[in-house]
Formats: sequence, C-alpha cells, structure tokens
Amino acid sequence: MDFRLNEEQQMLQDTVARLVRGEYSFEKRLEFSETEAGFSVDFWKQLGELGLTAVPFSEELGGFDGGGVEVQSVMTELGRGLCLEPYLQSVIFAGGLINQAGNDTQKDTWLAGIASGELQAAVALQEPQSFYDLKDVETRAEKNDSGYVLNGRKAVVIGGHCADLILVSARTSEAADGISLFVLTPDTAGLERRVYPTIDGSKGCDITLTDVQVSAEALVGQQDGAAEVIEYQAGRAIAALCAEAVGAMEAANELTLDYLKQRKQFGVPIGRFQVLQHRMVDMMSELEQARSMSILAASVADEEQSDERRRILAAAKNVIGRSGQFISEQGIQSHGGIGMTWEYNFAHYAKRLIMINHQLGDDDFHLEHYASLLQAS
Amino acid sequence: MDFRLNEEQQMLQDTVARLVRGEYSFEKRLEFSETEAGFSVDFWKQLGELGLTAVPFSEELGGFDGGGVEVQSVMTELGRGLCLEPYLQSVIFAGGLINQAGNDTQKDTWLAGIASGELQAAVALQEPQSFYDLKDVETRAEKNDSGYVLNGRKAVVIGGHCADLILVSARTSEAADGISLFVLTPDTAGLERRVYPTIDGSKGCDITLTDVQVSAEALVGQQDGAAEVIEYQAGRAIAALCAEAVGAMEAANELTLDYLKQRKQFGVPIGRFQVLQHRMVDMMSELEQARSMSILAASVADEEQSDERRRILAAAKNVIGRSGQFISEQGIQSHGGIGMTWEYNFAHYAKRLIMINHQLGDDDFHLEHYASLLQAS
Amino acid sequence: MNLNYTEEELAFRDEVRAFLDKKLPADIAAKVKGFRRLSKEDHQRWQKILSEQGWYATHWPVEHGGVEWSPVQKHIWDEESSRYGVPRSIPFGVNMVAPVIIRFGNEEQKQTYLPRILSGEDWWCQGYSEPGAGSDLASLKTRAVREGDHYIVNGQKTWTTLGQHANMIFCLVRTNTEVKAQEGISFLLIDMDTPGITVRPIITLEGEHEVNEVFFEDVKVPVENLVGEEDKGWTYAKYLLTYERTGLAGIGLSKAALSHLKELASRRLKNGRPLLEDPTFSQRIAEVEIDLTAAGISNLRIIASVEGGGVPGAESSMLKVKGTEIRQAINDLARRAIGPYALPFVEEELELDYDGEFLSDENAAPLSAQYFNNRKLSIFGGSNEIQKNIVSKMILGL
Amino acid sequence: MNLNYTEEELAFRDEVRAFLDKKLPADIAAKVKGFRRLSKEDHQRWQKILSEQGWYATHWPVEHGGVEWSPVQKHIWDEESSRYGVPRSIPFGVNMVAPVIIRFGNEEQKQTYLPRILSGEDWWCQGYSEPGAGSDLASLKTRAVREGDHYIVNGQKTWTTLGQHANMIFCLVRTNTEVKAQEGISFLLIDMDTPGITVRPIITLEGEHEVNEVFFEDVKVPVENLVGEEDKGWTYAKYLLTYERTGLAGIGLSKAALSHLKELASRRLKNGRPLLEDPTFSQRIAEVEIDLTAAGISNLRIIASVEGGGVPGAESSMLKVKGTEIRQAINDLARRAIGPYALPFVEEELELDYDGEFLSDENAAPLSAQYFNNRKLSIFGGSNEIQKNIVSKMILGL
Repeated sequence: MDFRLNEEQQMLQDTVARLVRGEYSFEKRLEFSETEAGFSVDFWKQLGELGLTAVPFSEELGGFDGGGVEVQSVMTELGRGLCLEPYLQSVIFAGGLINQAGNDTQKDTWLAGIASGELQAAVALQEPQSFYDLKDVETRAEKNDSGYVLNGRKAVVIGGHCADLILVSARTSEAADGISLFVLTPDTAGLERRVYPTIDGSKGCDITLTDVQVSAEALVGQQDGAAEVIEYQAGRAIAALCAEAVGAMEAANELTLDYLKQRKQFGVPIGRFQVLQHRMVDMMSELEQARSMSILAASVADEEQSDERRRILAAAKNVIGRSGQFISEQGIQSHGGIGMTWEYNFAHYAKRLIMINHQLGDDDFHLEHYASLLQAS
Repeated sequence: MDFRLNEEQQMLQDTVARLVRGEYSFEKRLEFSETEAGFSVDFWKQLGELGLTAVPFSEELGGFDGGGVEVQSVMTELGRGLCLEPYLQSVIFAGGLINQAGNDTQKDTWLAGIASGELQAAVALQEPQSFYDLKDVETRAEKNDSGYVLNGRKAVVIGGHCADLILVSARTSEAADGISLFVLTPDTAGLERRVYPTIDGSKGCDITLTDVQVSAEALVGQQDGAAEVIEYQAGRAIAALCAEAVGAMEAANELTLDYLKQRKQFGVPIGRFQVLQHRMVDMMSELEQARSMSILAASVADEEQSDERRRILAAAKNVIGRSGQFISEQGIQSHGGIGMTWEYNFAHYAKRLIMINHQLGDDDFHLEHYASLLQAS
Repeated sequence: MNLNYTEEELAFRDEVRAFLDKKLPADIAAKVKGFRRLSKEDHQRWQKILSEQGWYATHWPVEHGGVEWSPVQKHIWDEESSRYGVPRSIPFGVNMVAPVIIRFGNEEQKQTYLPRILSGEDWWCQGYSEPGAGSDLASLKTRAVREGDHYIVNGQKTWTTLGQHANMIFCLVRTNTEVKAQEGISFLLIDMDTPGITVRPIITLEGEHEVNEVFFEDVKVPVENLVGEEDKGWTYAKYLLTYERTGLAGIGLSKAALSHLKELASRRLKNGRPLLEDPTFSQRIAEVEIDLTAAGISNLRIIASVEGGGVPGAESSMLKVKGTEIRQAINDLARRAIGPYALPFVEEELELDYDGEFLSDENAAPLSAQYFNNRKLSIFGGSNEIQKNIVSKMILGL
Repeated sequence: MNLNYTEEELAFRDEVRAFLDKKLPADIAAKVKGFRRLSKEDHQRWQKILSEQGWYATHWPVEHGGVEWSPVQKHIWDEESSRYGVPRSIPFGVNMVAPVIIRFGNEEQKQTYLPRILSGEDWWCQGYSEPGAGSDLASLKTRAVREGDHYIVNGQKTWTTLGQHANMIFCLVRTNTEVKAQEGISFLLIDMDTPGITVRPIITLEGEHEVNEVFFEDVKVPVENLVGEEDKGWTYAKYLLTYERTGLAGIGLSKAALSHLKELASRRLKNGRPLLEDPTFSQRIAEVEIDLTAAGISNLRIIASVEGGGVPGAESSMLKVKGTEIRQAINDLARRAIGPYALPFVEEELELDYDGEFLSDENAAPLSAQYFNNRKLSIFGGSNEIQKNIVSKMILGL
C-alpha cells in the first residue's frame, strides 16, 4: 500500500503546477474568462505542446498511457489554478468516448487531434428534462439512406460554444438503453447554438438540432450501444472532476486560513476566535475526506466497469459535492464581506466548487445512486 | 393575536408546576421508576384528587372541558419534572378514544374512571411489524356469536403492564382502513403480557392475544371505523407529547446553562469558550422552534380534522424530534463525562427526549408524512 | 392564548389587500416575484404610491407624516407585501436615518430632512462599515476634524448598499481619538455631491453592482449636519441597530422564496416526475417549510410581545440567525432544483423586458446568482457569529 | 500510488484469518457481533489464546515478548478483528502502561510488570482524570508526598474504565505544587489491593457499570513504583496520548457496526418493506457508508505514512473527530431502525445466555443502550473539542 505518486507522476504534477503558477494569475484568469473562447487559447496550446492533452492516450497518439492517477495529477493542478480550459470536456470525456467506442478511422481522424490539443471537443449529453440522468434522452436519430437525421435539444454543453467537434447522444430505440452517439461538427446544417457565459467564469451553450442530416460515419460505436460507453466515460470524467475539486478546495482553504491569520477584529487576528478555529478544522477535515475519495476514484477510474466502481465513483462525487459546498459556504462566511466580492479570489473558487456539484450529478443524485447499489452485508 | 395563557390556564399550569416541584425530586423519581408500577401511584392519586386527570373532559365528568392549551399547560410541567405517570396514555390517548368513539354505556363505565384517575388505561396500537404506522394492523378480530375473537401481537404498550383497561386495535376487514377498536381488561383469558422497563425509566409491555373472546360490548365505536378515530386521537397525543418535550427541553437547557457557568476548566468557567457559547445559543434557538411548534400544535389539537391539522401535527412532531435530539446530544457533549452518568439529572432528560422521538413516530416518519401532504403553492 | 387576528386586524388586512390589488404596478410585482432586477425608477415610482397612501413611513410618529402601525399591523403588511411582490423598501432613509433624526436630531434637521425622505427627494445610504471595521464597528477610522463651521472628513466607507443612487449619506466618523473607541464617534449627515466624495462600485461575487466603497478626501461638512452631540454617535448607532434587528429574519421574504421554490419544483422534472413528487426533494422542501413555520410562529410571538409592551431580546437575535439560515436553505434548494441549468448565467435575463430566448425555464435564470448573493444574509446586518455572541452574553451573562 | 496490499501483506491476512477461523471462540464472537456483554472471564480467555499465539503485544519490541507488527499489519488485524467479532482489547495494560514502562521504566519494572501483562496475571486500569480535571488534565490534584521509601497518595480519580476488574492502576499524581501545573506531575504504578483504595462504580446513563471512581486515602506506594523521574510524569503521559490517538477513530468498529446496521435494516420493516429498500433510510445508510469509506482511506493514508516513517499529525486528530461522528451516526441509525422497540430495555438480553423470550428482534435489545453509551466517543480520549483545539493550534499556529 503506497499513496505516494511515483516519480513520473510527481514530475507530471509538478510540470502542470509550474505552468499554472506561471500563466494563470487571478487577474489573467478574469481576462481569459472575458474572451470569446472563455479560456486562454494560448495556455491550451501550451498544454498541447507539452503533451499534457495527450496524457490519457496511447503512446502512438503521443500520450503517456496515463490512468486515473495521472489524470488526477493534471486535474488537481488545473483545479488549484481555477483553469478554464476544456480539459475535462475534450481530453477526458470526449476523448474517452471516441477512444473507447470509435472505430479506427474515427480515431485517426479525431482522436489524434484531441490528444494533440489541435481539436477541441465537447459532449452534448444533457437535455432540458434530463436533470442529471444521461440515459434520459429524448433527442432522436432516425436512420435514413444517407445516415441519420437528428432532432432534439441538448442542454448546458460546456465548451460547446467553440468546439470543433460535438459528441451528441440520441435515442435510436425505445429500450431504456437504446441510445447512440454521434460526432458532429458545429457547422452542420440544422445545428444551432445558443451561447452563454456560466456563473463560474466559463462558457457553454444550448444546442438545437433540427433535421440534422449526418452520414453513417458519424455514428460512434454501435447503434443503440452508447449507454454503457457514456456511463463508463462519465465515470472517468467524475474522477477527473473530483481531482479538480480537490485542487480548488486546497487553494480555497489556504486562502481562508491566511485570512484568519491576517484579518484583525477586536484587536486580534480573527483566527483567535474559537468558533472560527473549529470551523477551519472542519473545513480541513472535509478536505481530507474529499482527498481520500479523489484518490479512491482515481484508482478505479480506468478499471473494468463493476458495481464496485459505480459505488466508488458515486461516493466520490457525493463527498466532493458536500465538502465543496461546505468549504465554499463556510469560507465565504469566515471571510465576511470580502468573501462576497468579485475582485477577491475566494468567491471564484466558491463559485467553481458549487458548480462542480452541478456537473455530472450533484451530491443528492449520487447519494440516491449509491443507495440503489447498496448491498446488505 | 395573543400568546399568553389566560388566568385559568396560568393557574392550571402553576398548580401542576407546584405539585411537581414538591413531589418529584430527581431522587424520588429514580425510586418511583423502580417500583412495580414504574411511577408514583401516590402522585397519580393526587393528580386525580386535584381534578387534573379530568382536565380534557366535560364538566359532567368533573373536568374543565380543557382543550389543547390546557393539556399543553399540564404536559409541559409533567415534562419538566420527567414525570412517569401515564397521563399521556390514559387521560389523553385512551380517554380521548373512548370520549370520541365510545357509546354512553362505555363512557359511564370507563371514562368517568379515567377522568377521576381511578381507572388507568393504556393503548395497544403498535405491532412488531408496524413501525410507526398505526394503520399497519395484523391483529385480527373475527366476529362470532359471543362477540369477537382476537388474535395477534401488540408491541410496546407503555403503561400497559399495570393498566386496568387496554384499548386494542384489530383488523376486522381487508380494506386499509378496516380497523376496529376493543377495550379489554388485562385479566381476559388469552391475553398475555411480557412486562419490561423502558430505557427512559418507565415501564411497558408487549401483549400476545390468543383466541381472546370479548363480548360485542367491547367494541368501541363502529366496526371497521377506528382508523380515523385513532388518527385523530394520536394527533391529540402528539400535541401533548410535544408539550411534554418542551418542558423537558427547558429543564435540560437550564441544566446545561448552569453547568457552563459553574464548571471550570483551564482556570475559567467553560461557558467562556466561544464554541460552547454558540452551541448553547443553538440549543436555545432549537428550543424556541420547539416551543413555537408546541403552541401551534396545541392550537389545532382539538380542531376538526383537516390536512392543515395533519400538517401542523406532523411538523410539530418533526421539529420536537430534531430539537430534542439536538438538545440531548449537545447537552451531553457540553457536560462532558458527568453528562454520561446515571446519577446526574441531565442524562435522564436526554433519554426521555430521545425516546419521545420513538413514540408516535420519529422526525423522519413525520417528515415523510408532511412531504406527502405538501402542496404546490 | 389566541393565534388569530382580531376583527380590527382582519379589517386592516383587507384594506392592505385592496390597496395592493389596486395600486401595485404589475410590472414591478412581476420583477419582484421573478427575482428580476429593480431599477431606481421602479423603487421611486413605488415609493411615491406609498407616500400618497400615507403608508410609507410606518415607523414614524404621525406628527411627522408617519402612520404608526402596531407591530401586528406591520406584520400583516410584511406578509401581504411578500405575497403580492411588493419591492423591499430601501430602509436607509425612512427606517434608519429618519428614526435617529426624529429621536436625536434638532428641529431644523427634522424640518429639512424628513419631508424630503417622504417625498422621495432624498435617497439615503449608510456609511458605517470600513475596510478595517466590519463586525468590530467601533474600531472605525474615518476622521472628522472640526475647522470653524465645518468638519473636514477623511477616510473610507464600504459595503454601502445602493450608494450609487444616493444623494445623501449618514456616517459614523471619529471626532475624538483621545478616548475609548466607542466614545469618540459622531453621527454626520453628508451630501453626496460635496467635493471630495468618490463612489466606487464593489461587484459582488455573482457579478452584480449593489454595494459600493465611498471615499472621503477633505470633505467639508457644515457643523449643522451633526446629529445630536459630538462624540455621542455610538449611542445613536446602537439605537439604530436595535431598530434594525427586528425584520432581519426576513420571514415574509422566505415565504415568498419558498412559494417560488415549490412552484419551480412542481414543474422541474427528475426521472420524468416533478421534483415536488420526488421522495428526496419533497422531504427537503418539507423540512425547510417546517422550519419556516416554526420560525414564523416565533416571529409572531416576538411581535405579540412587543405589541404587549415587551422589548425583543435574545429571541430576535436567535430569529435573525434561524431566519437567514432558512432563506439560504431555500436558495440552496432552488439552485439544486434546476440541476445543470445552475451553470448558465445570462445577465440580461435578470431584466423583466429581456426579449431574448430564455433557457429551459425562464424562472431558472436568477437562481444561482441569488444563491450566491444571499450568502450575505448571514454576514451583513450583524453576522450570525456576532448575533450568537450577543445572545450568549445575554443568556450566559459572560 | 498503489492501494493494494503487497504479497506479504496478503499472506499475513490469510494467516490472521486462519488463526481466527480456528481459535476465536464462537460464543465470544457471537457476543461481540450482537453487542452483548463480555465478562472478565471472556476477556481473559481470549487474551490467553492471543498470548499463546504471540499476538497479544502488537506494539512491543520482540525482546519483551511483542510481535512488532507494521502499521499495515496492525491495520489488517484491526479489519479482520472487527469482521470476525474479536473482542476489543483492553488497552490499559498492554497498550498503555507497557509502552511507558518499556520506554521510561527501569529494568526491574520491565522484568516485573511486562511478563505479568503478557500472562494476564495483571489487569491494569488508568488513573488520569479527576472530577476537577477532565479536558484540562494538567490541573489534577491527587497528591503524592514522599515519606521515606514511600509516597503517600491522597485524592480521587474518575472515569476509570473497568477498574472494578483491575488489580493495578497507573496514576498521574502531583508530587510538586511549587512549579507550573505540568511540571509537578509524576507517573506512579499502584497495586489496587493497597489499603486506603476504594473503588466506587459510576453507572453510565444507560445503566451499565463500566467506569468507576477510585479514592485514595493515605495510600502507601513504594518509591520503586515511580516510573522515570519524579515530576516528569507529564512527558510520559503525553507520549502515551500520542500513542493512544491512532486507533481512536475506530474505523474497524464502525465497519462492524455498519455491517450490523445493514443486516438489521434488511430485516426490519417499514411500510411492509425492508428499511434497506426504503428511499429515505437507505440514503441515510448510504451517506454514512460513504463517509466511512472516505475515513477508511484517510486512515490508510495515515497508516501508510507512518509505515513510511512519518509521524501522524493533525490528520489523526481530525480523523478521531470524523471517526467518532461516523460511529455515533451509525448508532443513531440503528436506534432509528428499530422504531418503537428503542424503548424496551431488558438488561438481561445483553447476556448471550439469556433464555427468556426476546422482544421482536433479538438484535434490537442493545441498540438504544449502545447509542447512549457511545455518546462517550466524542467526550473521552480527548473530547472532540479538545482535538479541534489541537488541530487548530497545529494548522493555525495560534
């Protein structure tokens, strides 16, 4: 049993950390957020050049064959820097889907680009009515002679506003699992995007598909066979998101702790007040729980699917959701007024952490999922 | 709008308070608890002589025609004194059932005795499988020429070990509501009791009914008609239990507050530690919530049945369950070791408060019930 | 004990309802109920209607143009206001500086300022907090030095709510540094147009401009703008704080927010069913509704006791804490109810006259922002920690 | 990073399992798993079996008869012990006084006491807390005054767990009142049969006799029973406290309790369905299981770090708090699971050989009592408040 990173993993993490420290000051982040892309195109390019967008892919694709731990190393540091780049969406989730289900042509055409960072992909799996259930798909794909015709609506596609590729799930059969996956380019006729900023400083869009004709080659994996693939890759994305959250929580707690030491009220640092001390301890303790679950999630992220993997990932996302909210809310409270302001760093960590709970299922959603997998012992 | 007691109600409450203070020291209570009855037969007699057991009954029965507020006045003081007498079971619940559903003969025979305190009654409504659902009745009553034959098991009948009368619910039809109510004396052939102490210092029993033959006169109210009556009277009992809980919480908080002022550690009263201060404030605040709900519950206890009454009573029992547990657990924690001991008063309040949550449905049960009655607004 | 309104109180409630039915502008009510942005003009328009009705200054004596409602009447007004979607009154003039002027000001100040508050001519803001003096208000540093007929004011105030709209500010300033912190403070009324005053927006975490910093650089304030005696300002401020605490629990606002939440939960789906029918979510709503019911009765108990001549004590501080926790819990649930739609933040959707396409649910737009913004509830107006300190002092006597 | 056991560790686990399969008496395991009462004889019988296996003194060096397991081996033992229903070891001799004697005692003390602990001849208890010195242990007042070859001890100890069974007690006593509180304390070993010692039971809230008061009246203790130097006892006590803290989180015990809870919930009904299938209850179980999973990994992280030569710091105090909260939450759920059956308390049902009729569920009997008894978890062994004070000192540096 050994919880230490090996030398390569440590080097990987240090590389990302250094990069983020150098390029991603708080002020710059605010600027990146206001650009059309909503992130730093330049930083994204650097990630690609350093091979970091290739981490989870095979060596043929220029990658490290990185597993959960390597992804965790990258994501934790991106989380600590509140980075806005679509690493999760493009590299982990979309890349993972094509990697798992795509045929050789699709891998050659798209995966290489995703791994090098030259292509940026997004996943369009949620719908207005779906809440967090990725099997709740009403968008339909009808087979015809030229391929498939898609109709429907996709909700909250983070990074979709400027993606080169969009992976869309659509119902191809009435069976609960009868879902298929299609890869679309945003210029496809009938695909419309409504772009918006998100409250945590990123950007995304809603997508309307009206009689969108795609060729049969746009189908990724088997027809009616996408449900399992999506579930598996969503699990990898959850593990990555947990790591991002842990990085953000670490930074958030450091800010709060600093503030407790420096801010004075009634003639003493506010960290002298026992209530604030104990609250800070609780926040550290929640972070420990989150860190443990991120480690555990990373350890199963690339394992074969099983109820045990499902349980661990649901548990991890549940813990991260709760601890993220606790650390955000209590951190704001401990900061007082300054924690409520745009111009101070903390609030942006809080917003990201709360929004992580709204991606890929919140703590309630995963608690329910875990409960449904509960075993009598 | 006026939350003050009127003169008579205040006098009533003062009378009970004085009586409890005089007769019910902590040491005496421990002694009462160890007697065969598990309460003070003498104190019970005094309650009768002073007309206090008649409070909710009509003037013909020697009563006050007391409503929810009068019952609240009595129960709060009994709760403050941790009194063990079966006022709730006999006067409020069993008395209420006969009062609402009994015919004139039954009222003459039994209710007069209950009102005077000469008869002590108990209610046997729960069963091993029923959890808190009083409609989950598997005990059966079959009609025959001589009346009814009862078979089944009744669980946790507080006060049933020494009751003169036991009101038993039994299924007389397959419809969910097809429940009837019978009044039995404990010497009836085929009725067996397994007596035990309860963890909060009282006594009760489980009851087995094996081919118990009762006459048709033992039926209280209409055949198949008891479900509504039981629900209504359980509601009155819930309001009374809430008042008892508020009395106990008041006393418990007073003990904790005293302890915080007197106990010294690190050279100062422990009440100087901010964490304990804020916790005490939280405990006071929970008590305020509980007090408000007890008042509200009292105000509807004797009103006509309605979803609004159901909601309020469920809400009240939910709040009392939560606040009682909070005040108990945090009170023990604030006391430290001494709060863990038998010989100190506080633990007995804690035990009673936690057990009140196990009578007539705990906070979870009532939350679920409330949620089922939730209205879109 | 009687939990019902008297005949007179019921009649008053009918009067309030009739007034709101007739006079509350529909566009304003729609903004309030949909948590949309209110403009300065909206506030002024509504204030004018209230003033004409004679119901604007509910805390003032009749002689100054007030209406002197009883605590129960005020409560009825609050309840109905929340239900109807009446804009929250901006308290700085009518409910904050005015009571101080009425109690401690001189005749000239009353004659000058009170009518202008009633008419809406003046929009006041509050200059209390400073960057170094939040919960520890008495440590404030803004200096006012007497020079002839003027005070020269230098320093900085912060968290000045809606200061961008104001033409007047009431300030606590330090006039004496030789004495204990609380004893050297004075209460000054300052015209925002005086040279040397700069207002700088503070953008709150969700992106709104609601609060400000106000900088004073050699600002000349006529001595007649001093309220009461020099160095006695702390007494007036404390008077005001007690005044302020009642109502901070925001029971009426929570009721309105809960009602909005339930409406939302009856439409938003989870597993194809409305959230209101989901076992988990409905229980979460149930719990907060129950807590709010209890807090509502606690509020009524305080009101009834004040009506009976009592003075609200520890209970109102406890209720401030409980009430803000409840409102934050409702905001949390509302954010949870919209699931992935918590992420998009289209600022323009906060405007009632927004004519773009709404995201899935037009009522979803303000909910994340509101959740973040209302984290302030447990910080401002005396943080919940400070409230608990106050209560523990009162009950522990320590 | 590798979360799996090594080959050697897996082999060790197999060895442990084989041993427990063969040697753990079924009646004892049944008592542990059913939360029944264990007698002194049960504990002694099991200790003898462990001693024969050479696995009793897992913390001691081999030269003294210990086995020196690695942190991971200890963890494996703890896990398997909980799963099999091994009685909790009574730590006062083997894990508390022994390490102090080994580290600070003289040769004679080692020769005298260690073998008697191994053989089970001595049953030790702990004399630390006093009525006036709980969380503030250093303020203890029990006096030991040197007179010739003896100390004369006067005073009172409290919360002495299982003192009724003990023939030896290790005490912190004050030998110097002239110096700072921590500096005048000594560490004494006292024979419980010495005249002047009285043991009085303390009955805990649920009615059990587990802890005691111990009174000392002119008790003559030979000076050779002093461990280390006079007035240096606080150093030894602190050494012991650090020792004690690991393991206080009770992860293994929580796992056993959770497993019991789930078994219970699969049998107890609500609305005619097992509680384990009830939406509300299953989510409550899920939440505590998730928290326990996380705490379990945190525990492993500490163990792995100690294995790697690290010293557990703030993490182990935080884990003590989290771990006790989790166990209390499990106890709370178990009590809730039995509904109305939380009330009856038939003490005799705590005995395994109870031959009366059980109430509805034979496993229901101890659950309320256990819930109340385990409120102690957050109080004893350094209350959770004290743990948080320690952590905040470590991380805040205040």
